[in-house]
Amino acid sequence: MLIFERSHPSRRNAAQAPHAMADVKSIPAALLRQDAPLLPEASEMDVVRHYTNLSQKNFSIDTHFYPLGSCTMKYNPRACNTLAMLPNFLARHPLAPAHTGQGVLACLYDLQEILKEVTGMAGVSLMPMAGAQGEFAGIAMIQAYHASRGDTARTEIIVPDAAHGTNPATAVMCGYKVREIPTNADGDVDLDALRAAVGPQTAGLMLTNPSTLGVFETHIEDIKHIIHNAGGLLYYDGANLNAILGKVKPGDMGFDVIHSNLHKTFATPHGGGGPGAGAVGVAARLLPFLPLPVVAKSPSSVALPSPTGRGVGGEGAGTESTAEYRYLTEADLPLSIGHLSAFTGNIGVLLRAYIYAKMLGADGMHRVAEFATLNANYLMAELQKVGYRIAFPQRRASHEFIVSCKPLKDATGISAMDVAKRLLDKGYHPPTTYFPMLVPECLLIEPTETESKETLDAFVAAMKEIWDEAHATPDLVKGAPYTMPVRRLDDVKAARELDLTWKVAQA
Amino acid sequence: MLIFERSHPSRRNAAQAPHAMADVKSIPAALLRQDAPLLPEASEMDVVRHYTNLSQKNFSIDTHFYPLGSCTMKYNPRACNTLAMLPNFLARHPLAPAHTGQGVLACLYDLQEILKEVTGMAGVSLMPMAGAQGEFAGIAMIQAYHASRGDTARTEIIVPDAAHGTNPATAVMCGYKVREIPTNADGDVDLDALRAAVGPQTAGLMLTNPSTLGVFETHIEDIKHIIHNAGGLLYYDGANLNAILGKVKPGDMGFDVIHSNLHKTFATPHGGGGPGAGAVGVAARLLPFLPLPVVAKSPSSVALPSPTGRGVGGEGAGTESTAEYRYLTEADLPLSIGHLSAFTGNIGVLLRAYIYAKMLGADGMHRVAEFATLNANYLMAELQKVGYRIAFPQRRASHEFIVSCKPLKDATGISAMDVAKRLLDKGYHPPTTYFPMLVPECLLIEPTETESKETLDAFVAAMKEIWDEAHATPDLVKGAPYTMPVRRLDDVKAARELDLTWKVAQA
Amino acid sequence: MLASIGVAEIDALFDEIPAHLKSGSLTALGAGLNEMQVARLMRDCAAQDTPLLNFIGAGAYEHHIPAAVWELTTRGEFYSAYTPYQAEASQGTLQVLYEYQTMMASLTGMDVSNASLYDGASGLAEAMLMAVRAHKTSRRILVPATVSPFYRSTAHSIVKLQDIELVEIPYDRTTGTVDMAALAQHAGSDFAALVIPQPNFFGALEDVDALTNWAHANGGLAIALVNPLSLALLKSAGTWGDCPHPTPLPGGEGTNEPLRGAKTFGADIAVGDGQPLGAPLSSGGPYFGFMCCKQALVRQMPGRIIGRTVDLDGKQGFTLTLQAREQHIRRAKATSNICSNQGLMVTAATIFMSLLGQDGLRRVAAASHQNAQRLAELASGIAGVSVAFNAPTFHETVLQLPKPAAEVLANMANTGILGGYDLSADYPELGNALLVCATETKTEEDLQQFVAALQAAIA
Amino acid sequence: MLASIGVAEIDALFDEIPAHLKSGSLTALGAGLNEMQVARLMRDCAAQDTPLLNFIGAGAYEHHIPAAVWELTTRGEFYSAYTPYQAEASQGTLQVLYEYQTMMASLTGMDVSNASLYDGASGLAEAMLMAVRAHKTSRRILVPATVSPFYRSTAHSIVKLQDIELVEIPYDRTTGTVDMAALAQHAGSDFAALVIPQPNFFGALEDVDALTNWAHANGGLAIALVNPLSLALLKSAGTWGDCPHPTPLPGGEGTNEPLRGAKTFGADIAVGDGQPLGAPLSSGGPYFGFMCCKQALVRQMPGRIIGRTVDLDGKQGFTLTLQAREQHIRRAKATSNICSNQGLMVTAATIFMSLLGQDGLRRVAAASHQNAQRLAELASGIAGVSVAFNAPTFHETVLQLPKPAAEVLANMANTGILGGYDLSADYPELGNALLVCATETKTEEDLQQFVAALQAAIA
Ligand SMILES: Cc1ncc(COP(=O)(O)O)c(C=O)c1O
Ligand SMILES: Cc1ncc(COP(=O)(O)O)c(C=O)c1O
Repeated sequence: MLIFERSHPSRRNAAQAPHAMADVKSIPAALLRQDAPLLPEASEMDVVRHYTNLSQKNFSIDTHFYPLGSCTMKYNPRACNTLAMLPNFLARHPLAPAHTGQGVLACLYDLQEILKEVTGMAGVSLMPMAGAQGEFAGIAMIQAYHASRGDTARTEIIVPDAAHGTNPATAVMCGYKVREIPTNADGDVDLDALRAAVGPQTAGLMLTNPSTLGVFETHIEDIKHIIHNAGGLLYYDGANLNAILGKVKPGDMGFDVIHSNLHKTFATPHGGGGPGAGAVGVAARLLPFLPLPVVAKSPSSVALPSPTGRGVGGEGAGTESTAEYRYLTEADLPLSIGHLSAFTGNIGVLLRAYIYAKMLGADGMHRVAEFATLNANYLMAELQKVGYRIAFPQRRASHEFIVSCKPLKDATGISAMDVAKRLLDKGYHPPTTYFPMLVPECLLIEPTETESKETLDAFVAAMKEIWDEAHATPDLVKGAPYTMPVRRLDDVKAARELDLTWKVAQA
Repeated sequence: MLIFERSHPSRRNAAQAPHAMADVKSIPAALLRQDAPLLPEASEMDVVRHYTNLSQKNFSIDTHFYPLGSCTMKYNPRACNTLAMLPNFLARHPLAPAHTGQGVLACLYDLQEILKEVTGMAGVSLMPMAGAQGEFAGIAMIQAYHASRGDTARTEIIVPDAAHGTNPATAVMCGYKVREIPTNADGDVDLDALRAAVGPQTAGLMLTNPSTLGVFETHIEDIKHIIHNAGGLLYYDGANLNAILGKVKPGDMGFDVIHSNLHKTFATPHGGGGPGAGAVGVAARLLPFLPLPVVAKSPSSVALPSPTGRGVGGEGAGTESTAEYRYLTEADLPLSIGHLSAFTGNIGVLLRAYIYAKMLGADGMHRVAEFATLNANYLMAELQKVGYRIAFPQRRASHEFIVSCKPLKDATGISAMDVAKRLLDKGYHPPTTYFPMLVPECLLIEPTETESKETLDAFVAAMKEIWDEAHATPDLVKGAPYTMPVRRLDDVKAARELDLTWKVAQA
Repeated sequence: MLASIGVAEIDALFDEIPAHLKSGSLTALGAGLNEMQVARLMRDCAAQDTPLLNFIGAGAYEHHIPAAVWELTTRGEFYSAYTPYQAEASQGTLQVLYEYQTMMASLTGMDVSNASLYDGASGLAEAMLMAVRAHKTSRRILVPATVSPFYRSTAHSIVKLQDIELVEIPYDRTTGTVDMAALAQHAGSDFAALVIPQPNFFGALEDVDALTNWAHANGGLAIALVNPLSLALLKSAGTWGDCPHPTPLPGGEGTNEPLRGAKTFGADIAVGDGQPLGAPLSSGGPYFGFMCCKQALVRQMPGRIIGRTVDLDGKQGFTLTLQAREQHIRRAKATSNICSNQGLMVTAATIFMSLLGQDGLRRVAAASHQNAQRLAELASGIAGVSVAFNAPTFHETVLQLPKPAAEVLANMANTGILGGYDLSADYPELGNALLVCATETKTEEDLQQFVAALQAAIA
Repeated sequence: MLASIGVAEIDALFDEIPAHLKSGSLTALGAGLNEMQVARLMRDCAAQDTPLLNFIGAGAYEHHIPAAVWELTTRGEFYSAYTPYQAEASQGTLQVLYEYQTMMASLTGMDVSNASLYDGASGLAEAMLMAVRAHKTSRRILVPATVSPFYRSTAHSIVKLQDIELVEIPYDRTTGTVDMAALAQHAGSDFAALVIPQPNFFGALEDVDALTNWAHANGGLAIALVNPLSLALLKSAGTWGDCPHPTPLPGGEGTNEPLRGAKTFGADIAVGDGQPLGAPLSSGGPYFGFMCCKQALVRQMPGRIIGRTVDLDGKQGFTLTLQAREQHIRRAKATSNICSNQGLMVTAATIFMSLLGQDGLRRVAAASHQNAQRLAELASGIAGVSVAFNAPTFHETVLQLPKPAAEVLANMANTGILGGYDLSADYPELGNALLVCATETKTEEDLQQFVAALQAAIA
């Protein structure tokens, strides 16, 4: 039942609005709305009941094991949420002067420093609002860098075929052409193809390492040389740093720019789709191009011109700032690629990431990498014992690994999707299905470091049951799920007969 | 699965304790514990998952219609919780000086004033921690009153047979004998029996009005005269004021003392069993006996001796109080029945009640009574149409009313309990069953004012389905529920083979 | 576990990383804090940021947020779920989003809505890109100077790399709205869209009908940039203007079908920031961008879209749809690179709108408007202070001051008041101009306090 | 709806109330506030109550509460459910309570636990009533002066009406613990129970073995009054003493069965306040009382008890059990009048204990102890300040000051510190005595701040 169907004409929730209707006569009638918008007319109780009951229809980390590859569905300590929502943090206006926000700015500054250390980069901007926007910022900086040197012939970004879809899409949004290169049988970039692809038109390469195939790109240094020698820059899609936190730094691998999904590695929850934060880190040569604003501490190594009073981040001129922390603006970074949001990105998400990082500390970061890797390799070994085909059995798993259901499908007709749906009935969120596309019938499995061996073993047992069912009673598996609020949905109908909004007439 | 079964030896949740184990050498070994207590060894995630999943096994107001008679399961605005949990309210120590708590004390004072107005009493103490403790306070004040006048022969409290079990139990806890009197066919107190029962041994009468039979005691004034003429005092069990808020005041009916369950009428949630608050109000002659502490405002009509510095409520002597609000202590009220808790009762519950009362205001209180009564009478009328036998069809329902399933049981074998269990399958929490005991096979139904007509109609439809099932397929009803986490439980086994704690050996 | 894997120690699992690349310890990081320590750290930080009485709007608005909104939104089942890729295990999130789409489409008067973009400013950039895709022949967008400077600079950062030109349209110094004469000069020129802000950055109400008609008459799309809360009161973007679109809209299917309420008038795309619908100010985010459009443009829309369909048993259910527009399917040819959006904020907004309902949203908008009117009235009673423009406004207005706004603001801040947003850097031509806002959260006493502080500050 | 009922107007539904009794309007109440207004009111109130750095304990202890505790506890399904009378619809609450009973029984070393009482002080009163019921022949309870004066006065208010006499046992001025010689004078006298506080009100550790043995040897029950958090470290009440109880315990069944771990030693009843297990200080409540006892006494126990059983299909489930002890069944003959208890606080405590686990609880207790030791050490370094007693302590201690404690405290409060609890009213014989507490929440810096403020205050 939709909230609109719980609505009753002219029912009012008096507690949530001024008791008296204010006068709007000063607005000309021609500018006023004539019809009433379709919003629910329900009591607070009806609304609370509706959304409480709806929430129970979700699988989530707080309720289920959720080994969704490339998504790092690890547990987010509740303190991150509670403390990021302290009333003073929530109440502050983005344009309030810096001296009224030294607490939050100190946290952001410190988070920048932490990310610099973890990634081995020279500077960080926290502003991008998700991974894809971090990619945008990164590629835009590469563009600005080449442009600032008058190097305008570089029109291509190279992207391995295993890359996340955001990579090629981002390159295009930044005005580049995308050149795809293949992956070899070990899951590494095909170096010959890469050598053939580079040239004076190469602006850069976008790489995920460990890759979306769940393996560490062993020839990373060769790749770096090939790209740098061609005059291109190296972009690191660090959406997921879980497997390498404290183990190896992208900066040390030679990357020029990196984005990191704080909503994955730094455990800010995914909220059913977002918000996230895609902080970008850069090597020294890209510092001038960082997206705005960046938090500075004074006295600071960056030479700070006096505040400008302009918009976001400026301390109002006149209140000559004695604030320790402030935002750098266009005046400080005139070559910046600019602002990516009206104000200052997803501050609330950044606070959650900061709290998480402070709780981890140096040791905790190491532990994240170790347990994420241990869990993935253990699960890989155990699933292989059950009979599942591992895509790259000769490799170590990083934080994730791929099972191909191709052999299973050939033998039983049961596809990766069938396995996924059947897992729902067993109380598990399925792994990522059909990504990366180059492995047929694939399941990308990422247990994360926060799951216990007991949970992994129970998951293996469920996968074993499904394996057996696939051979004994394949129709049972094909019909799954049976225990969810709905059975398999008709996606074709959804796309063909678009029904994107509820209409009163249907009531 | 129990949390203990999710436990893994020596797993630690490092975030929740000091990283280093402190030195306890200064405690002699003989005083130290040798064995480890049986507490879970689980990660935060496991704990969060466990209790999130457990919570989903409950019916609650936030998820279901819950017409549990005498319990007033109405909706509690979420703001009451959020605002009562503002960090400063939570952080204050009970023994902190009054000047550090003027905010919370002002709220409590104001709540006392509101309750005085609503109940029509001369004074209020908020201290009792639930209805039963409010009753204790009330009867103890009656005892203290008689004692203060040297009137020591009064050894009996009269209680109607329809009374809530806490009434006779309370009288006994206060050292009284209980004399029960019957109810007449209209659900009112049998006046002749009452006249016969009173005498010089009568300390008082405990009355619920509207009674637990869901009707307003029409002879309330006769009752008052009978009791007062016998030298007894009149106690009002105002656990539930919903039906009379703003309509009639217990003080005007002649009651000498009343308790009110703020966790019912004033919508602080029941929390799966508590905490509650059972504020007591008294007529002028009982003022000196109020339980401690009471909040005073200065300048105040009550003559305030200078603060004593004693325990709870005393402003430390020396900090000569300039605070506007403070607690009255033994020094102020030497005849008080004393403290009923170590500190100051369930302050957090009181804040919730206060916020709720402020949101209602005078108008809102009237609306509560009107809609609670309207909903109850409507539901009564509709269920009667379905065929259910109403216990007192000749009477108005107050906030609640009684259905007797006796005729249904005679016709079909389906008991009140069967109806209740079948309602679970239909998504409704059942009404109170088998209370009050004097109506056979009863269902005490209290829809409350926060439910909509749509919900009531849907409930009637479910009751109609059960009515039909009872006649067509009684075994179906007898086997209910089918859709809950468990089916009917073996209560006899539970009591015979007591299993009150989990033991490791069972694992 | 190591035995099962066949290694002796965890370190072995990292043996594919070239040894010389391995990092040592993370020296700049301290030891991990336990929750108690981090709680104290954060409480101490928060304690430094005691909020002042706020009269700044400028794109982020202080509204009362019902307690239930965030109590429900942060339930683990919403908060810790991923994007609803597995529909059967995500019906909660998916239904919320479908309800959200319905509410937003209705508020804006458009046919369809996506499930959110990052924020209003980046959403405006996406709308521009979408307009260019739909228009096909032009890469120029007309952008009035009355559009928020923050939005203009953000949109510029994003669209410039695709060679899209933003042409600034000046405003009328008397009304504070688009200079129609200046706009008229672009008649006949090739442009993909005109951005129409309502209310505009000055809080002034544009003649949206005339602007929409003008855009359509001149072959461009109309992009409405709206405050969603204001739409409880103001004409919805879908009903702006009355001029039929000159050519059948590009974008493929649907243009010739008799759509439900198919509109031959109205803005083509409506975007804005959803912050007023339940997102706390939070120093700037997270908020969310919303985007609605006409049915004919739906396949050009970026971002996720939820559709209603049926399951194997014919039972209603919800699912992500039109995914072929998105990067994870279409990759380089996607409508945008957006992947994660601002889902949780949308959950909050949906609950917010449900709790307020049509009537509540309208009352909040009206009370905000009335408070701002009253503030302007009181302030302009002060000698030397006047209202800068004469167009009708919604909940925000520009005051002319006798002194630099920065000075006045610093002074007011000392008495605990955030007096507004100083326009001097963005609109130097306005001299000492201050943008002030009062929402329903302000009492008469608050307004008086503002006025007293302003008076003192300019004395 | 009125038509269905058959009345013309709502007022008719109140026609059974005598007209002259009907009230008019509630004049003392103002108009209702909307949520925004009440939120502002409450925030303003809360803003007045900024907490100081707290060193008061005296029965309510500041501990870190993991964020997850209250985020989970206030989930609607826990928060807005009633007492689990309908077991099938309350398995969540019931299982939590069963887990709670298990944890508390284990912490206290007792066989069984109830599902809570109101608070520690009223719980002590219930324990006294229970002891009197069990003992049958005596209505006297021996209560050391080292038991919290708040508890003694509350217990007195409650039990006195049933003619129960509380006999005060003095303390030893050197150790700050029960004066064993004074106690010995009651040997052979008729008493139902001896209350044994551990730690006692002074923070001092009693010789619980000797006291338990003495009580049992002299025919009384031993009521342990304990801080549950301290039990992670300290000997559990169930293992106190080694003297078998002199006579088979009264209370009916079970005494002769070979109970699991049946104890012939140990306290008979353990009570206390559960506040340290996850309840915020909250100016005094809500907290919760816990009560555990030996198996043989279970039918004498007041309050709700949850049992594990099976359903029709043999599946494990939980239900309220032994309800025949309770007022809603037994009425005047019930073990107590208690009905609502402190369920939600128990939910919080269960989650709290689960999050900390055995190791965490022990660490918190140990850190609290160490901080208090350090505080005493630092404070007694100040000239004129000394530690009052020489018994070992747990996380709280008494300081002797050279000036009245009230003066010192007022002074310290001015520098933002709540310096402790002034003992002069309750224990005038101690002169200028101050009870100070430091839990794991205090850093070395906090302790230094305390010491500096104390030094300044007595200078
Ligand atoms: C490897 C990789 N890159 C980029 C992204 C995009 O991140 P976001 O969804 O935050 O935009 C993701 C997340 O889905 C990812 O897994
Ligand atoms: C009529 C009546 N009296 C007294 C009580 C006892 O209140 P409490 O449970 O708060 O002790 C109740 C609640 O169950 C009740 O309904």
